[in-house]
Amino acid sequence: MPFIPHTDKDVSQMLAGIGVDNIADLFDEIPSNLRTEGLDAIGPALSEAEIARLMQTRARADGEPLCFIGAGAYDHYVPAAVWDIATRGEFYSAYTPYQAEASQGTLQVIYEFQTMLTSLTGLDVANASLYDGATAFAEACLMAVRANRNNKSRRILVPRAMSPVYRSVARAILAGQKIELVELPLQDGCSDSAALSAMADTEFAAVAIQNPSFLGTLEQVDVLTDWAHAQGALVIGVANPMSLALLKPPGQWGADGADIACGEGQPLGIPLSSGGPYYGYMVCRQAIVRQMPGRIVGRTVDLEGNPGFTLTLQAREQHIRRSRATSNICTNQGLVATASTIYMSLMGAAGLRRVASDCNANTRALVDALCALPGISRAFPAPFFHEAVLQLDRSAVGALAALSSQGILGGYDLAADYPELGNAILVCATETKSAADIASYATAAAGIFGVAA
Amino acid sequence: MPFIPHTDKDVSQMLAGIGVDNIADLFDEIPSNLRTEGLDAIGPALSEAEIARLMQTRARADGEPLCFIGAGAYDHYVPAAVWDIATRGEFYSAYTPYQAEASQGTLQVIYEFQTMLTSLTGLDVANASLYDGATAFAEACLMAVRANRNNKSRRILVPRAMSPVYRSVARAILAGQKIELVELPLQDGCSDSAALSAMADTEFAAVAIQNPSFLGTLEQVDVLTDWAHAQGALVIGVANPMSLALLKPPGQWGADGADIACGEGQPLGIPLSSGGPYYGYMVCRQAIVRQMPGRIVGRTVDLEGNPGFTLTLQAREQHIRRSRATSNICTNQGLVATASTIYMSLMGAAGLRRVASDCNANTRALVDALCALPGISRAFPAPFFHEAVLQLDRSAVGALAALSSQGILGGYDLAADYPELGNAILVCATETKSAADIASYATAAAGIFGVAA
Amino acid sequence: MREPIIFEYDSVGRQGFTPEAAGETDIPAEWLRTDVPLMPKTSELEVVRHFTRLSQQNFSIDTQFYPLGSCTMKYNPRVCNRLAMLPQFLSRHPLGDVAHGQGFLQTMFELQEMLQIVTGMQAVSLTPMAGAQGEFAGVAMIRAYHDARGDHGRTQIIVPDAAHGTNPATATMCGCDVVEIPTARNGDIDLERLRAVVGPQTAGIMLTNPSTLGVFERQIGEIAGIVHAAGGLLYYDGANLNAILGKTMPGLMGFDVVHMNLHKTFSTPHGGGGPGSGAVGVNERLKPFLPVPFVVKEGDRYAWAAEDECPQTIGRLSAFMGNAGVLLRAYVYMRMLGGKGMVRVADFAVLNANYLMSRLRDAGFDLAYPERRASHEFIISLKQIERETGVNAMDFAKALLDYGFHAPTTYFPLLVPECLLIEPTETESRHALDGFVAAMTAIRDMAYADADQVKQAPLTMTVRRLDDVRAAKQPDLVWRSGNQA
Amino acid sequence: MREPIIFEYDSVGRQGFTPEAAGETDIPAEWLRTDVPLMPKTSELEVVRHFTRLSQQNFSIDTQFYPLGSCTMKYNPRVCNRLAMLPQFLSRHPLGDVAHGQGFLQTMFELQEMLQIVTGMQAVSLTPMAGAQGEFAGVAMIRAYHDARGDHGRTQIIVPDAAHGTNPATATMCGCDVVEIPTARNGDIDLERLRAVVGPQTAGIMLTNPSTLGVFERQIGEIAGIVHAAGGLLYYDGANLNAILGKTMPGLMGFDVVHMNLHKTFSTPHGGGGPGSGAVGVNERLKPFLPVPFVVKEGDRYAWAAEDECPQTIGRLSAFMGNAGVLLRAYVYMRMLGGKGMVRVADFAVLNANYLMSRLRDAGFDLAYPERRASHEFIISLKQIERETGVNAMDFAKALLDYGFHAPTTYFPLLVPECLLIEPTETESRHALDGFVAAMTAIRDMAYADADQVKQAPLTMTVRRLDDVRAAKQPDLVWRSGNQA
Ligand SMILES: Cc1ncc(COP(=O)(O)O)c(C=O)c1O
Ligand SMILES: Cc1ncc(COP(=O)(O)O)c(C=O)c1O
Repeated sequence: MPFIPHTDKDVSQMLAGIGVDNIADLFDEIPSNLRTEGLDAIGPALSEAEIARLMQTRARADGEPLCFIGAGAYDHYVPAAVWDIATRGEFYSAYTPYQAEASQGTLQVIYEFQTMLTSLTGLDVANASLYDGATAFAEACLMAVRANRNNKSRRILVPRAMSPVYRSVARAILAGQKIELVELPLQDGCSDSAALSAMADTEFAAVAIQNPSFLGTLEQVDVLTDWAHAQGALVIGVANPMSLALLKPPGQWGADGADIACGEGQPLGIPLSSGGPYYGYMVCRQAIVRQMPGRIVGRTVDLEGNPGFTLTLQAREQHIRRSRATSNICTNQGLVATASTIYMSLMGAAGLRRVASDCNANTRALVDALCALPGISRAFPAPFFHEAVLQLDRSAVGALAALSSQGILGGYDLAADYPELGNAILVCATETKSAADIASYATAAAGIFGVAA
Repeated sequence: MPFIPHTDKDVSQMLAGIGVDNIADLFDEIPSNLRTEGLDAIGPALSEAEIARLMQTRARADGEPLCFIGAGAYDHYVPAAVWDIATRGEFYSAYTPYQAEASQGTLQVIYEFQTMLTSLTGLDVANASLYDGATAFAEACLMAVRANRNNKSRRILVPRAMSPVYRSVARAILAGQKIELVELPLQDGCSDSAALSAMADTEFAAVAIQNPSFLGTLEQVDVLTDWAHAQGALVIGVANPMSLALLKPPGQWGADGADIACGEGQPLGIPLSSGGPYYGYMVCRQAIVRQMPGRIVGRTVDLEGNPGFTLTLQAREQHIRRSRATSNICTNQGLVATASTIYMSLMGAAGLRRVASDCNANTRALVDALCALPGISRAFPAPFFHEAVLQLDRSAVGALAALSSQGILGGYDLAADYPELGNAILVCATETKSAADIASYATAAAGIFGVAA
Repeated sequence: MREPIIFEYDSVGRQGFTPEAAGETDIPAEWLRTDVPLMPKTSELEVVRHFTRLSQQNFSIDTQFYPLGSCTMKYNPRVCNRLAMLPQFLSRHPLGDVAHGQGFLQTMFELQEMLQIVTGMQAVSLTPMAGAQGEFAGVAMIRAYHDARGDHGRTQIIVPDAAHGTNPATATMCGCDVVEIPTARNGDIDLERLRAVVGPQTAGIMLTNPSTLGVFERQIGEIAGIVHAAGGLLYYDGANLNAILGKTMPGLMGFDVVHMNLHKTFSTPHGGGGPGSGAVGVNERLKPFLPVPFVVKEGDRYAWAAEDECPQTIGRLSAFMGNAGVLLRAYVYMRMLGGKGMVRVADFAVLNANYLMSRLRDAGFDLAYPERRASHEFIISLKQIERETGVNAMDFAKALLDYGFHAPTTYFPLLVPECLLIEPTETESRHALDGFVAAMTAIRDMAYADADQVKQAPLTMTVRRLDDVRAAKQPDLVWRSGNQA
Repeated sequence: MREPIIFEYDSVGRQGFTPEAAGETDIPAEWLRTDVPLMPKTSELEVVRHFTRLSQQNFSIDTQFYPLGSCTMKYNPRVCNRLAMLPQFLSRHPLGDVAHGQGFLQTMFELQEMLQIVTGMQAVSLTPMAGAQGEFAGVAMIRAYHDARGDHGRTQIIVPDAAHGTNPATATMCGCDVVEIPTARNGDIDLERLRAVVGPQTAGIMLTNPSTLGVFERQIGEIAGIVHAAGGLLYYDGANLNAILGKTMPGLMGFDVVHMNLHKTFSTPHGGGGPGSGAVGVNERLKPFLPVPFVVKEGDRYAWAAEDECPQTIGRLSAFMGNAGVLLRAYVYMRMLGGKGMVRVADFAVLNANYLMSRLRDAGFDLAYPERRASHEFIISLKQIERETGVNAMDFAKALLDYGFHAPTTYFPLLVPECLLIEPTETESRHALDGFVAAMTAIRDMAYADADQVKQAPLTMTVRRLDDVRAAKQPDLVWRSGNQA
């Protein structure tokens, strides 16, 4: 019996100990009209060898196309040590470190994780992870509404340049609490700061700024941050943490820095893996930590005065505060955060910086190679980090499908999210792309775009 | 610098501590006429990402053909837990457990391994592994010459039905000590016991018996064992340990059982992996344990009387006995033996028996399916375990190449080793082969053999 | 031996992994960072050694019996991890062409189907990333349902006092008011009180069944009747699904929406806190509101259904499609069990719980619900021991660690004083359970012999008992050079 | 907590892994086994837990500084393991069509070439499965060479007294007689004695350089001259190659044949005792005798060279081609180092050894060769401490464990009394070395303060000091039900 260790003798002795005749008796409190007869529709059990073969077949069917899509999930190289260690049984099969003394491993890792995230974002306190970048953003909006002492607004100003899917997740999560997202329009691929003056009279709980923007461009973070603070709004900085190896962190935006930073942790050591598990990070100023959702680890001392780690500030959390908790989150993305901590430790600041620079250089090389072709041009002049929007002279769907059939995922089609951009795709070449890879893309694209549209 | 942790400051302080100006000074005892200038011919360093991509490309180039070859290495399913645990850093990166107190993990594993191997073979004492099946056989021959108290013969009687490569390795290893292998001829795929009478006057240190034989057939183990003992020879039983889940073990052959059992451990949880690392196992009677090569673990007690494990009977070994050691072996195949111990633990006796039976059934099904085709027939009537010789009506090379181009490794060509068998191949279908796999082979073979030779 | 904080290995210039040489960037200086973030400066060996040593400081299923009630700490098969980490699965971009994802999508589709069968629901979305997010999806769907009918006054969510904290917290997140109802002495819900609180303001009720008290709510039929009659819907918190696999189904009990904790019932790893998966299932009524995306089958192709095809959806709850890798692990596990294996999971989870309960009762421990069967878990109360010796549930928890057992859940549910919620799971042997009983008995005996000694526990961990008050009063949440705990 | 022997989990009918249902066999009863072999009867969880817990009882490079002299316990990069275990590499049958093995064969071919470059030899065979088998191959080739010339009287192999035990043991295995020559006071070989023993009976000499005394044999040129002039050949034991990568080469020193320990210099894992790889390299003279198989390149195809193409080969030393998976790991490591990285390995291995040696000398420990540079390792002698306190090298070794350090090699080479042979390797940081010095100093101080306390060590392992005499006198080598240690 898969995964069940009982022998027949165990079973009969155990039943005798309980004082019943058979296992079925143990279910006698389930009213008979609610009984079902097994789960045969699930089908027969597969042996480990059978399921292994099945999954290998399916994996192979999906192939490993050359990926130039980013759009929120990035193809970085993950050193072998990262997941080898993260999947050690002691990390993999432990639960939330409620018994701190028997969980110092996980706790110290999270404390180190929190330290790395605060320094990367330039803010004071990080939590132990949220589900993903999109939900972290939604939680940041809720937190900002709770934390803003200047006004009682339930409005958040959110750039159209911000990830459409983050905005859509935030809408879904904020809907029940009647928090409204107001859109800051787009101009040349960036947030239109000229549009701010028209909003000077509106109260916002927070202004969100994503940098680099979803479209890859670099935003006027200082202007936006200072404007928001002048309005009495908090600033939520959304950032790809890999970019922060290179770019000014949210804590340093404008005169006072953002109040909350959040985003998707995936670029830091997490495989693409069809979209998850990733993790959302969240970091904030010390002053508003008690409004932070999620678990937090603190260092303290034991009976003998030796240092040790424990979950702390739990009065924010659902298991203590119940309906008045800062969030309903319980299970988070601990193992993924563990892997990310190992990744950052291996890379160090210099390693991260090098990856970030290489991504920038490779995307520039890709953009240059593609824009040398007829029918492809850059959509915006603004500087970018590692993604750029390309304007095409023909349907993006067709071009991408043609590339895909040659084993190249050529980019993300922006038509659904930004119809105003016409035929436009968002491309990304991370550090994993060699000059030869970029040339392959260019060659394939030349084959497609060489023919008049 | 890959894998070197020193900072520039470390280096200068360390050099100062030593009292030299630079690292080059530390090599000043190497005479200048022997100096080389670096190793630039090795080429530049690859990053982890680059080497990963290179190796993936090479691995993919090799594909994963459907394998019906056995001939000493068998395609069994290895549960994921086996290598996940064996490659944990604490097993993977430890050395020989010389400091027993800090190596109880490895030592207890080997003690358990020794126990499993003795019970599988039906003999008394096992060592901690030798390099592979072939060298284990060679060591068994050396051991038998040392251990035989009945005669001083340096001759070993070895069946032609025994693995040609084991015989060839044994010849290479025994050559220096002038030990001679005498061949027991083949008759209908088995050892020709009728030929024994002609040898009644020859003294042998040992008689080797491989069961199942290299050709898959089951040998007259009782007759051969009893004859050998009657001659004053020791008996070396060579056995695929997987077969011993089903077959009478060497310790039970004939009236008194074999004296030494050895063979290839690969079938017990070790991937094919182009031929290694595997491990050779060796088990013997208690009486001759002090002639055994290799490491042995024993249970003992510590200062407080608690049980613990340690390397023992080391007076047999090269690091103590030097030129008079039982063998020169030092590094063995510890990690592979560890994996094998985990494999046997997962499978249990019943699991092993099931795998062995399935191999037998699958090979029968394959033989039946292929022999239903024109031009293919069984070479020998003798019962087999999980390999069988097929007689072909045309060149084996050509048929196998045609199958290979369809992604099927159709068997092992016996032409070089057994020219007397004509066009013959040795096939094997382990438990990993489904009915569909066997049908694929049959279909492909039908395409080839359907055409007159 | 204390393992240093990784920054204490710090030494300028070291770095574990050496990526390729840096390219130049053309990013204008105004956007560039001028400081260097604090990151470890350690060699690859130091990183490996540090985290390997830290891992050894954890209790885990792979090393200890871990009977943490409500968490279903069963064996996590290594093969599930192996197969979810096949290179092609790991490298698949979530927005990649579905032509390069048919294997993955088929797997997700079949997982949806299996989860429907298990729960008796009509449709499943895999996107919620943990139980609490599944709850969110469920309550949001309930609200969307009422709203779609123009029934805007339904803003109350009823939860029993024994409910997990995520239930009321979720209701609040969805903008609902929480109405708590008490549990009767026998562990079932107080129906009178339920009748008293339902009405036109009722959006729905959230229930766990078997409940967090370790008993099966026998009046579930009546409860469904009462709530439905009042116009409310029923939400099933699937944390305890392990106990009823193939025995009954939320769909049959009258629930309109359920979430499953795949990291409990379907054995995906807890990972020291996550990730999980809180897939949701709904009946026909709530189908239009299901969160997107989910997988649909068109002919023999698999594809995503998203917003545009689902106008009434509550929307997206994750940037892509939830914790895909977790879902792969659950799929592998479910296929390895098959239908019969799933039923056996319930059989043996319940057998183990009832056996352990009866042994602890025989050893003199007080059961919270002595007249009831245990489900897959049960509660004992240490109140009397605490009164007589001062040794409380927390002390037992710490003392168990020294015996090599992880502690059960303590002080939850809140209504049973000094409680331990004990869930052995089906993957533990009788031998492990007997060892646990022996340890509990020894600790109790020591409590009466020398209470202070129990209060000293644990003695064999890397740290002694930790000062939680100091942790909260003087938060030290981030390492800074020179700071000492 | 003591981990039981796995058979003590025994309980009839349990089994970890459930393979598919058994087919019938048609094997006649006379061949069938009638008893059931003793195998564990444990669930998969129990197996995982048992071996995970056992693993935690090991010291290893991944968890501790492991300065075991002569063993080169450097960091074993995880990526080497990962790439060697790519599914296609694991599933490749050794006798599979080379058309399905070009990727693997190319890798092996390139490894052969790299090892030639590193050693300065003309051809390489990868087949030997450990250092000792490399030695066997080497001495067998030397014998084959003499035999091929009809020079049958050359049956003596000369080894220095400091040689590793495998050297004389190998000579014996090859049917040679061993002639031991002493080391001079300065750690170099006594040339007079060498001259005295060479002659027409000399098959060759086996040398390690740097020697196992941790010093570079400076007279290697003279030695080569003496032995070659006498008609003998020179064998290079490559255990210490780490110290000279890119600095000098055995080929240049006059050696005719070398083995390399890839599990030392090229960082394949030691695995708790193995597997290793003892690839051999030869100069033109010995090329015809190289063990088979090795990989050759024909146009742009790679193929095996075996017996029929190599009529003078000493033959096969393994059933297939040696420890292929180990070779893949070594290849990955070597490519990641590149030429410059290899030179840095020697630089930093030697820097670390000389630094540690100077620090220990400054701390008052006696160096075996105080006038000499350390190579990548060095020896201290605890003779004086032993005389003055009774605390010997073994006691130091055990006490170091309590400080979280694996012990250096003890009592080898035999000619230095109470010696520790210390090899830090290049992958350890200065911080680790300083910690080791502090521990050594503390132990020495304790030896003078309270020798008995040192003799009690270790105190923090899972067992106290073990009774080796009892282990050998009353061998308990196999678990039997009911037997207790
Ligand atoms: C009864 C119950 N409901 C809900 C949850 C929340 O699930 P999750 O932690 O996956 O968000 C839990 C898990 O802790 C639980 O035990
Ligand atoms: C100097 C020396 N020579 C030879 C050997 C033998 O190598 P192996 O253990 O790989 O057989 C060793 C290793 O222990 C050694 O240190």
